[in-house]
Amino acid sequence: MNPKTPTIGGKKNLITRRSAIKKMGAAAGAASALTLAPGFVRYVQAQSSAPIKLGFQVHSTGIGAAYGRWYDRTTQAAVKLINEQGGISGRPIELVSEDDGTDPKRGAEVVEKFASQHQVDLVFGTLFSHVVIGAAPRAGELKMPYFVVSEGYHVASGSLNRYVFQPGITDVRSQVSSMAPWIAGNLGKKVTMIFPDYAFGHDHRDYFSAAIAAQGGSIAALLPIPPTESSYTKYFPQIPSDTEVIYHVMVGPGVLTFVKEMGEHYGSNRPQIFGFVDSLEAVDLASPGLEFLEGTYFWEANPRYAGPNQTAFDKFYREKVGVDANGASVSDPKDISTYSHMFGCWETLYVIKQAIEASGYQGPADKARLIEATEAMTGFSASNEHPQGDKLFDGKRHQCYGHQFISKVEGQKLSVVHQTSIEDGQYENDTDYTKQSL
Amino acid sequence: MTFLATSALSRSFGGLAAVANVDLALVPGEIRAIIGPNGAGKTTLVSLISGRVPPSSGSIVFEGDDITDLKPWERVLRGIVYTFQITSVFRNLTLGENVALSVQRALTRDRPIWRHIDSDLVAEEVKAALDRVGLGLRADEVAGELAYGHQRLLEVAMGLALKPKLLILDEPTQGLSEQEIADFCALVRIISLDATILLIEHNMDVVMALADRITVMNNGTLLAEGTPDEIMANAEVQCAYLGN
Amino acid sequence: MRLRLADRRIWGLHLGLIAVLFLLQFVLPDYHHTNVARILVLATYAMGYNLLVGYTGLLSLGHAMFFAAGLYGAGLSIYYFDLHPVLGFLLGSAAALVFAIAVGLIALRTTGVAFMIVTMMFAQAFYLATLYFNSITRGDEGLVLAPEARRFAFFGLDFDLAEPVTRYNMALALFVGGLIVCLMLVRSPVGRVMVAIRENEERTRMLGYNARDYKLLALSLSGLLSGAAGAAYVLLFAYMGSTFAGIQYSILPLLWVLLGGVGTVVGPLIGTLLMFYLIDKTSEVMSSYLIVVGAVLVLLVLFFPKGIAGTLRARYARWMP
Amino acid sequence: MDLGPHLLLALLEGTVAAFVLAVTALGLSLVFGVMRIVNVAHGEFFMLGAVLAWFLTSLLPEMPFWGFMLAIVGAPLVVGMIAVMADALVLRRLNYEPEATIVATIGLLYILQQAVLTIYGPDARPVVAPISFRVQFPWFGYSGYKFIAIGAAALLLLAAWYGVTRTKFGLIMRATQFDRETAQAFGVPVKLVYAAVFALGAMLAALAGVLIVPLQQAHYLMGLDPLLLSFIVVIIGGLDSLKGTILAAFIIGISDGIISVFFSPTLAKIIATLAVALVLVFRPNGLFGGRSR
Repeated sequence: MNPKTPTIGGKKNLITRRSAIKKMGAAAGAASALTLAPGFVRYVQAQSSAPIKLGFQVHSTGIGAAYGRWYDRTTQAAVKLINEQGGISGRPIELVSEDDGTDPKRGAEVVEKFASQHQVDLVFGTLFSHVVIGAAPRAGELKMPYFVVSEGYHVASGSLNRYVFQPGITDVRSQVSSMAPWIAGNLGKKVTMIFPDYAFGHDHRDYFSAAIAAQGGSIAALLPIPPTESSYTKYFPQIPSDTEVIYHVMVGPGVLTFVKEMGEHYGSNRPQIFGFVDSLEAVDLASPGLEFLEGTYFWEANPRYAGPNQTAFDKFYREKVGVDANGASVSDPKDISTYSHMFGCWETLYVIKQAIEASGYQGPADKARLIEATEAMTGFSASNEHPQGDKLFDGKRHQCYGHQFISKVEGQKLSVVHQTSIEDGQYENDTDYTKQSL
Repeated sequence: MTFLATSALSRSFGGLAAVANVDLALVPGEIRAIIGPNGAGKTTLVSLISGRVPPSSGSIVFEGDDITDLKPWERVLRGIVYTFQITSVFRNLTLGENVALSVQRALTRDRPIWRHIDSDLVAEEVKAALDRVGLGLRADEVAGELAYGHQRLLEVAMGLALKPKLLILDEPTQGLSEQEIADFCALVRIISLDATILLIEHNMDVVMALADRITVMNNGTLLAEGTPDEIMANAEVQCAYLGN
Repeated sequence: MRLRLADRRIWGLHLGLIAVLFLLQFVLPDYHHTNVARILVLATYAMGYNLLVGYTGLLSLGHAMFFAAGLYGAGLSIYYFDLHPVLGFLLGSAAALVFAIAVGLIALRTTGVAFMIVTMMFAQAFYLATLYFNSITRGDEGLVLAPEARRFAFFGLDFDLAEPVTRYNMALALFVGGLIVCLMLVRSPVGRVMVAIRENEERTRMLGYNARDYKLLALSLSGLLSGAAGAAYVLLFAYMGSTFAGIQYSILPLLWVLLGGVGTVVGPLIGTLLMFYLIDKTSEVMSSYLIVVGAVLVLLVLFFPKGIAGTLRARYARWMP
Repeated sequence: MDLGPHLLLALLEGTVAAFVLAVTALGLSLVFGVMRIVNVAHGEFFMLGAVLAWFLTSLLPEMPFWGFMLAIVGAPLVVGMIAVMADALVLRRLNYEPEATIVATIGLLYILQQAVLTIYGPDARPVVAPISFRVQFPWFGYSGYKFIAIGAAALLLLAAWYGVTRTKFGLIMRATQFDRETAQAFGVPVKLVYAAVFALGAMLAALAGVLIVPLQQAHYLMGLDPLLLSFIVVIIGGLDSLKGTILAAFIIGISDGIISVFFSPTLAKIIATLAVALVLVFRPNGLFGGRSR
């Protein structure tokens, strides 16, 4: 992923030199003015026709690469479209991409690079939660608006900072809470959970356990799988025989192995199986060995297969990104997308556009206004800009909440059987980022 | 009081007895030579005394203390110093640094090394030790670049700088020229004023010139012991070792 | 005390280096300002590593354990018990010291290849432990120190470690501290013994030194310095995660030290600086940028075993420590 | 599930792991035994085997069986050639000095891994098993291919045993292992033997990679786990002994299978790693053949 390096010619050097002079002066005396200097200088020079620079932090390599590829395609498509339609506040978007290797330390460095070398207006697109958590503090310190597309509960939980938003995808806590009533009502009440043994999986464990208990159900067993695991069969015997529903969620390069081995283990003689489609993102449902999934259920944030209820918005979005009706690339039907996550990039870009335009943002000096404008948002309606559907936005938690889907595997395709309401995923907490200083 | 005494000292490697039941006693201040054919166990014996090799059985007493179980460095601290048969100086360090290692050890015999050491004093003593072996002007040269004979002398200087009570010289004249051997013999005599010397040597001229007493080894055991004249006259030794 | 020529040169070189690093903060653009702060912390880690590999000749493949012990020791105590950052730093460093002594007592019975593997295995066990106890460490995902936890008063002065100027100078202070410790140590009688062990352990023993004790001392100091760097890392950059305990963080200091010059005091900084920017620049052109790590390692052992400072020393400046 | 079937499954899983591990570790053990070097890039040869298997099977998409046969012949050949090149370009120039070689093979690890990332990409890609069927036990089902993998690995181990103990090359190899200088004096082309052994070790790893890839997927980061496990096996088994290596592979494979079914797999790994470190420290004889230098 080549970042497009700044091409403002001699200006960049000028900035550097000026801020350097400022620094020397400041060091002699007023140390506190120091950090503001570069931003201030930039603001003075900002021109209304100059591009808005967006830093796109992408997992091109490492365990998040499959997601990264599709996040990139979605983002490129949205940026192209926005620029065709006149850009943001009349200014074109200049996208600067940097790979973070799905590594938290590198993630933090990438945020720094965006802030101080590329001097972007805003950073977005991070997915894996350990990378978000590694990079978010740097974003906060650099006062760099940081719009993640991670579905982790880390934003809404209040553990990050005022500069971090997740306006394009619902968090895990809300997702799993909204699944519990349907699972308890349709599949069974004794649930065994299989999940990755780190924070993302723990969010599933903690909030689903609570939600199913609230429905009068219970957890039969918890099977945490270490992140380094590459073989899963040995875990399946721990599933109690009186389990009514297996709840699985898996990520990383091992997902296909995981579902295949589950199929080999159970064959047709299985309990009800409910999975988060994370276990199948970028995986072809028609892969050999997955036949047993027939009749099982999946959570989807955005239905991979265009069904009878497909909205015009989804159709538009699908076409622009280059995804066919089966959720695969139009140029290669074997190249399956991460359809339930990548819409987040698209929608986030439109939230960014809306926030920039609403705040009258001109340059980095207006970042506070940009943050406040984003916090002032309350929701988005289903549209070409928000093809996944309506969403509420909680400005205190910096988190959006949308509809979720439950799909059944039928004829090696996923068809939607249920759509949750936004209220199904509501929960209480007292996160309020607006109390933090800017 | 005996200065150094071994009793029934033995060491075998595998099934092979390299040193068997050796009782050796040294008196302070003497120059004792150990001679014997190759494989007689001379180097193993001095390795046992210096602690490089642990004994299979037997004991070693030094200045009245049993030192059988002491580690080699503890024996060095007590004054037993070994110079290697195969030259074993620090090839990448300068002569001065090589000797400084000995000097600082001698200066800190009784206290932890991280306590202050007067660096001027170290420099002085390094110079003195190098001067004694005639390398005083070459302190800043790298040891590995020295001629072989000079490396042997450096080895001796390192031993000297440790202020030994018992200095074990393992074939010190090997590879030295005639003139160097003569100088070396003079040096050993001077050293022997302060220290007892245990010398393994093949060059019989050197042995005859230096040794107060000679111990003859064969097949890991002591064959004979006496003054140079007695040994020269000993028929058994003639037969086993000197041949003619 | 009179200063000999060599002493004057040595102090001149290193004081000059410190002065340059201090002045650099006034001219560096923001991005490089932060980078250099990070490099200074990592270079301190590399210096700690170098004490063991460069001056004592023991090649460890498990130093990530000490770095991470410092990182977690400081980070977790501050995160869970609101410890004062200075105390946290000391605690982290002490934790690394304890691990180093424990590993040393066991691993120093081996040498060479066995030592490399044993240290690697211990570090791997430590890494797995950071995953196993993820209810505390949050494993791969890691934990973040809140800004409030990094603001503190010390001797009447207020510090905010999120502040770039403070961060840079704290990193510099750490580096200078490490540099002075290394410089004093390697030029001291103890350092002389460490070098002697590297050159010829058997001979050193026969000069009256208990080589084990000195190796343990070297490993402990090395671990302590690595841990101090780890503790500083979490304080200055606010994040701790098990990535830092992974095998890659044992290999990186080896790479930095080899590139900069094994057994030189300034080498670790040179190596860390070059490698950091090499990786940074390569990552702009290709996604498989870690290939430069491999290529540099292979080229170094094949053609340039002394590294940069080592080669400079051999050619031009014998006096350099 | 009841204890009996539970154990059966653990045992089955352990056996599969053990056989594949034995093949991988055997390669590492041969290289260490004969050449006295630790090849840290060994896991990358395993990964290369898997990735090449993906590439070769995708040449014959309609014929999974023949595609797999192509992979099982082709992948080790290519990996063997890469190993010969690595030996000639890097290891020989270092004169197989143990510590320099470790550093160089760490470099090799990154080079191979990142080269695969560049060419093959970051995705995990599946390879269809040559023969796929499912064995239904009364309590659970099991992948039929896993039995095939066990059989193939067993054949490989037999072949390796025959090669080392019964052939002329095996004799030359053992002579070189016993005493390099003497072997050279007796006219053994040591350089050639080293190149061949290094290639052979790499090919064994690659074969293990080919065997495993229908069970997992080919991914550029998959080499680290087999590397660490092979280390564990080779150290516990004793480096000079093929028998020891294979025995240890079974102990580790099966106990890991059982421990991780009943306890935390991460805990099992921690215990195994610590055990290896302690074995290496306190029982080095037969592990690194006395002193390591």
